[in-house]
Amino acid sequence: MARMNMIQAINSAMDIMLERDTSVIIIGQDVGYFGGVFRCTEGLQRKYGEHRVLDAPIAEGGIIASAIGMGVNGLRPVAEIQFADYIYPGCDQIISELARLRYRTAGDFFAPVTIRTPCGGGIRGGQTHSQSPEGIFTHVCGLKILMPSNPFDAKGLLISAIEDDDPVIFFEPKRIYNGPFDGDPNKPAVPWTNHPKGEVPEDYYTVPIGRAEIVQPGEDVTILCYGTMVHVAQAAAELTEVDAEIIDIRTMSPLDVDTITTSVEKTGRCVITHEATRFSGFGAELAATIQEECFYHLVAPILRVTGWDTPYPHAFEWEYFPGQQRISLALEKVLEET
Amino acid sequence: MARMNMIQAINSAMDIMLERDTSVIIIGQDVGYFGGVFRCTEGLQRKYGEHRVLDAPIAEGGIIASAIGMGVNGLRPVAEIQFADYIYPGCDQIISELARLRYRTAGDFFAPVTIRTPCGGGIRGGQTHSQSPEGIFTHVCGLKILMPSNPFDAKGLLISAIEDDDPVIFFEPKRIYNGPFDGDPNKPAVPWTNHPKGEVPEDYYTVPIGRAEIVQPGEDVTILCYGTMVHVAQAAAELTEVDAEIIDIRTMSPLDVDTITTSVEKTGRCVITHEATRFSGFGAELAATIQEECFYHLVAPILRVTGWDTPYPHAFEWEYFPGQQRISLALEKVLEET
Amino acid sequence: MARTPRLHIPQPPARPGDEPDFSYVELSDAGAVSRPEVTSRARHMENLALELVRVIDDQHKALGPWHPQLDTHDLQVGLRHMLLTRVFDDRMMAMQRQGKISFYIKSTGEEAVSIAPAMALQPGDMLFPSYRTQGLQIARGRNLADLMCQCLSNTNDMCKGRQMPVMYHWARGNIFSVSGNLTTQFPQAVGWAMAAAIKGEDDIAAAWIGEGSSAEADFHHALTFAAVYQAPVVLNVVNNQWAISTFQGFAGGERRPFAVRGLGHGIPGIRVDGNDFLAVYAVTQWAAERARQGGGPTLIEHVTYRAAAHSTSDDPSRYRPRDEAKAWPLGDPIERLKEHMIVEGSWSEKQHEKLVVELEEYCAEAWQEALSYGTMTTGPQLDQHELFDDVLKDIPAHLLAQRDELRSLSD
Amino acid sequence: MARTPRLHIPQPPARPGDEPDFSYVELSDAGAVSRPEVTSRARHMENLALELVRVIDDQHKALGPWHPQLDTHDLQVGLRHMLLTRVFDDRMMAMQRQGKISFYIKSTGEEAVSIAPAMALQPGDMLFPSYRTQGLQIARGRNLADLMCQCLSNTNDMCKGRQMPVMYHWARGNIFSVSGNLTTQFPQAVGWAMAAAIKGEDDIAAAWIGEGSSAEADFHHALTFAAVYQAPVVLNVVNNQWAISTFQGFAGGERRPFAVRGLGHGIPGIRVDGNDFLAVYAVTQWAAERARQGGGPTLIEHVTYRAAAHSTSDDPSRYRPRDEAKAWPLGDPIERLKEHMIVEGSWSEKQHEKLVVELEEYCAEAWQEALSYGTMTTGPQLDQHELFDDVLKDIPAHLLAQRDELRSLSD
Ligand SMILES: Cc1ncc(C[n+]2csc(CCOP(=O)(O)OP(=O)(O)O)c2C)c(N)n1
Ligand SMILES: Cc1ncc(C[n+]2csc(CCOP(=O)(O)OP(=O)(O)O)c2C)c(N)n1
Ligand SMILES: [Mg+2]
Ligand SMILES: [Mg+2]
Repeated sequence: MARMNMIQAINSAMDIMLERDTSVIIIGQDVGYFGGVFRCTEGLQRKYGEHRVLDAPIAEGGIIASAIGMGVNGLRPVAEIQFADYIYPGCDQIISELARLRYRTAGDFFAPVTIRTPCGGGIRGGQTHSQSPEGIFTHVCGLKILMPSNPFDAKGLLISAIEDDDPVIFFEPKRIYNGPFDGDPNKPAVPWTNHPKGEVPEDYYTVPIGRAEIVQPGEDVTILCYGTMVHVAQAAAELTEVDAEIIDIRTMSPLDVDTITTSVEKTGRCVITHEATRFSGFGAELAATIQEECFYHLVAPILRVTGWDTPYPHAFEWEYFPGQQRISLALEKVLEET
Repeated sequence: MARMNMIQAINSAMDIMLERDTSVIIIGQDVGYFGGVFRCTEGLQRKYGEHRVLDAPIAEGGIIASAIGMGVNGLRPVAEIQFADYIYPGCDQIISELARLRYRTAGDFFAPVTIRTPCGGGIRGGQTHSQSPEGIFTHVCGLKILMPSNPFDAKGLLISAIEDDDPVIFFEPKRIYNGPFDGDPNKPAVPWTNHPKGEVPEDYYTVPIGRAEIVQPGEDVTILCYGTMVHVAQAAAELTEVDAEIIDIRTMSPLDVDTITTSVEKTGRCVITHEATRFSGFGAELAATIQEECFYHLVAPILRVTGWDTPYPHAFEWEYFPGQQRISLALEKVLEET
Repeated sequence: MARTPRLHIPQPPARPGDEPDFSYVELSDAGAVSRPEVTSRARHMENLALELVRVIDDQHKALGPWHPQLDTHDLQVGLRHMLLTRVFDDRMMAMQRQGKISFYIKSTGEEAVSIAPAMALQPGDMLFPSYRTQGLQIARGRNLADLMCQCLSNTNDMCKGRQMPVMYHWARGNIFSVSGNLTTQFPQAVGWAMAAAIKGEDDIAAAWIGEGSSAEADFHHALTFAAVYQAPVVLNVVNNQWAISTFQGFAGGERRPFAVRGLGHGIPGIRVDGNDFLAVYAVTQWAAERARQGGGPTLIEHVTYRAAAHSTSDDPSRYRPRDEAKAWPLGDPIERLKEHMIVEGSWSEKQHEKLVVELEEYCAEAWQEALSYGTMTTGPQLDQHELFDDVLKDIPAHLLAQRDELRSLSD
Repeated sequence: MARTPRLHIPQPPARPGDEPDFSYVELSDAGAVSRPEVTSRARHMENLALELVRVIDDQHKALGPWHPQLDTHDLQVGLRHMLLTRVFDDRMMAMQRQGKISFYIKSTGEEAVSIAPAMALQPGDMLFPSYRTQGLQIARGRNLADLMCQCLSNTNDMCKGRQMPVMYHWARGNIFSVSGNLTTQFPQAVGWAMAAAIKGEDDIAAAWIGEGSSAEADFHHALTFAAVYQAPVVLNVVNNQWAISTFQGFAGGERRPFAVRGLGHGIPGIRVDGNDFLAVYAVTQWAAERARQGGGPTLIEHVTYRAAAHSTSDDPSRYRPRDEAKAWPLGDPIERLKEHMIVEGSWSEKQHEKLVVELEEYCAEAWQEALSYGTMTTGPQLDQHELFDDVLKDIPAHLLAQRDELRSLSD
């Protein structure tokens, strides 16, 4: 076992897959010689050559499109979109093409493309370097949508994604690249070193797509979260001393409904949290499904604690961020009801 | 009062606004000389000239971008995207620019662009002429999202949209352009002629953005719907002889939560229906909000009746379409519970 | 508005009621355009993007450096494929009018731009078609009934009823899936070609779009990626003068031919008479050879005319002169090849008539075969529950549940 | 992989440790390029896209047909603006390093490509900036403190704290908002220009992007719409050789200059020495005049060099030779204008030194003024509840509720 931060874990996943499978290639802006603006592909071009790790023109639509073409021709491309905020120029190729190819050809063609992209706020990136657009893509059938919350899952899930024959969007919560973050920006930064999920095997392993993880068992309330919010939720539960069952969704689509409903049936209460804006966000799907599946077990309304329905501002990112205080209040509120 | 179908009503709205306000212009593929593939802009170029009603290159991104530029320069562009399925190449300009301009400039710049686009299935259009992508755009703050269900609302809402200083996406359910459709494809087509909402004033009037309409009052269950589904829901309620309160959402964003919650608090039951796929669709936001706001009034889980989570198939569109039978079953199911 | 508008609005040469006018189409004489070595630098052959490569002259003779010197067999095959495409189109159009299929798109007058390239390319080359290139399928020997079954969404439909008519694909035949979303295939073809080059394979890719579609972002993505990585790909823009109701000026054709777009990226552009089978064959062969030798991409503009309506949903008499097709200066590709072959002595009117009859019969038989697999309303039917397959490779839990729900309804 | 890969991978001329090498940059002599009438047809001046318009020669003399013949006052203003831009950049960089602002982007070495055009255009012309064109603000007389306030997200920030540093806008000064999303402003500028033409107004639009950004779809949208409608717009591509870590070859610069992209659409392309203030001024003036006379768009490629890091988050020594800037064959725009003015007798080293001191003082004062409006952490603070304003024109109910919720938290 090694200690890795999330960047190293992601790098290791790609390294292993480039090694194991010569059809794996990496493409994206600045991913080659430079190793990526977040350094996730550092050293890979040197190791596997310029034909396996390709710097790309600044055209997200072209990157996705060419990855699709490569996928159809037997390669297994891992495309990096430099920030999730810049995925939109690729929307048509993702939604109309990548997600639909297998269906429209009744399985005769498919493109096993993995799209990696850093998401989320908390790095003073303002509205164009902080977005969490997963909710848009969870509404697109034909895609698998993932977001890990720690190095161990990041590596295992990314390997699964690369090996998967379905297209995957792999969102990387950049705020926790270097260490878990509990939502308090005034605390000193913590590295992954002492976190149990910072222990990462150096070799190949997978974390299965489509399975949520119970991060912490509990009896009184279920907290659903993913990415950075897993750590913030844990801190809020601790702060409020609530016996919360915290579930890291990990795969937003296809969703592990069973793990979620089993938990809510037990606790009868649920708080959902994500960084993305609330209105029509992924939390809505979680709430809608739970109220339908667990209606008779619920003793309080399901609450959502999310980014406000505004762009992510530069100056007030901590007022924007759904932090410990807001989660705590929601926990208290759902626990008030009897 | 005149009798109009939805195409005529939409045409009339643009005609009136072109006449009243010289800053209004129309731009889109085939909208000029030809009058649009669905004929919504018929006659407008002849009447207002080639500088007010512009045929455009086949580039949805360019259409939205140039409309933004025109909007910033004092015009009030109405852009047509020929099918909602083709809106994706415009996603970046819509999401990153149109929706964000006012916010990022603290109100110093804005672009009052209306995007009109036909959506929905039922015309044997297959997966690329049948989509209802409203759920994607309801998640984008800074946009207003509308879908009318009849000629009267179509005209009044479109005039409101054009006059609105915020960007609006105006979805036109093409299946009901020519007549209301109750979900039964085997019945002969019905024109708007005898429908009360087919009576449309020839002059200027508005239907306010942000207000749902109670299409039919009722006591036992609330049905939330919009576009084509309003008519299908009505037919299903009639079929099942359920005393349903049917609410036509009309404006998905910003949502008229009060009208909805008032109704559900009364009925205690709710069925939501839309043509779009279910997972992470707009119905999820409705269900999530209602369970939160009306938790103690609900006597049964809120059910969603939607398109399946697959692309819209060509051959089995009626098996795909959330028709009367499925809505009826949902009504029966929510009424079973006591 | 206070002042006079001064925005330029492109004007088509003629509208309904006007005399057709194709004086804007710049022509070259057959044989007049030079043929550079395939290894020449793009900047040394910019003339190719402006002139018009033509081989068959007004006297039906083939001449000049681009004459591909095909043997009689190949000419007969080419003619047969083009004719079959037309016969197929006519029958499918009739079937749509009879309500047997929901929709159709003809390629009438443009048969050469798919048949000739498909013949000039190698079987292992991957083709990325547009919706108006059914000729690619036919030239690669696709069973006609298979195409018809797709249009019928029947039990033998390769798309399992999921796509509108004409959205074919053929994995074994190396023909990619037609997309309803314009131009998406262009940069995908570049990606496919990049993969071939990465793998060190000799296969190349070729893709087709209409001139109207060249305005889409993906056109630019394709040119940029093809130029940057020197991808082995042949990019075809079929300039048939119309994009539904808008003439090619609305895609920027008023100012410069579409082939010139290539030059802006350092990609050779070739403007070819799209109704001259021999010319199209020759330029494709040239571009393919260039690509295979590592010379990178070529952009080919096929100058042709959309003689039919845009689709069965369209009525072109609303926006262009009814008899415009007749005035088209480059004639009809089938007629021109036929006349050439007759002049060369390798074909006769009689053979031609016989062939037409044979193909019509073949087509009629294929239709009967196709019908045996059912239509959307009669005969054997696809299993509706398969509509949940292939969204993902394995059907996820929520779709299994939805399938069960649908099943319970039909019970 | 079985066979040898044969995909072309663009190669920068030099990497860290290598000798800088700019032999790939094709130069023309100052004064050597002809200056066509602004009414000439695009196709009759394609040479402009390949050659390099230069006015100031190695002896610091200005010459040739593009010599804009500016008077001393204008030259001094231009020099001052460029110098102020540099002084401003240096101070803001220092402030970022001290943690006073979160981020910054310098334009060092590229000052001429914003200052000269801003001076050559009319005040009513609308400018669509990129993040590296702070010079536009300065040339139009923006209060420096206003720019600093934006970078500080303080109570006087025109963006109300919503944007990262450098994402300025200036409605009254007719400068549009900088977007974080590359290239989006290019087709927006075309739309703005289309509106001016529709309204019959004389104003034109101008927009700036980097060469790397030319790969984005919006570059193509801009060219297509500008060409089709002949929009009165000046489209500037600033080729500073680098896009973060990738050199211009990854945007297709290995093959053809970016100015040539215009020709593909029938738009005149001009390649200009971006470090030659006079040349940039002259070509902008030419393009603006052409646009104003109804001649439509011009694409200008400014050949320059990004002497600084991409941004404060970047470390260029990881991907290019440390001393590459020194080897740049077109020198420094400020030095070159200064030397020219000295040679012409309208400037002196002494004046220059004095000016630098004056501008540094001005800048220091402006910084103090800016600080009086607060920083993100000290002094007066923006009202956090304003974060709910301007999402829509009127705050909708759900945002009012969210604002209340935030209010209740801070209570
Ligand atoms: C992205 C997208 N936008 C719009 C359409 C609607 N549409 C279908 S065909 C067509 C015209 C295409 O013209 P052209 O590219 O010239 O091809 P042609 O029909 O002439 O073969 C349009 C606008 C579409 N299918 N996809
Ligand atoms: C749509 C989009 N994709 C990617 C980025 C990330 N990004 C910011 S600047 C940049 C490089 C741009 O290079 P260039 O256009 O040459 O401008 P320069 O920085 O050289 O001025 C990139 C890739 C972005 N901001 N927007
Ligand atoms: Mg066409
Ligand atoms: Mg650059």
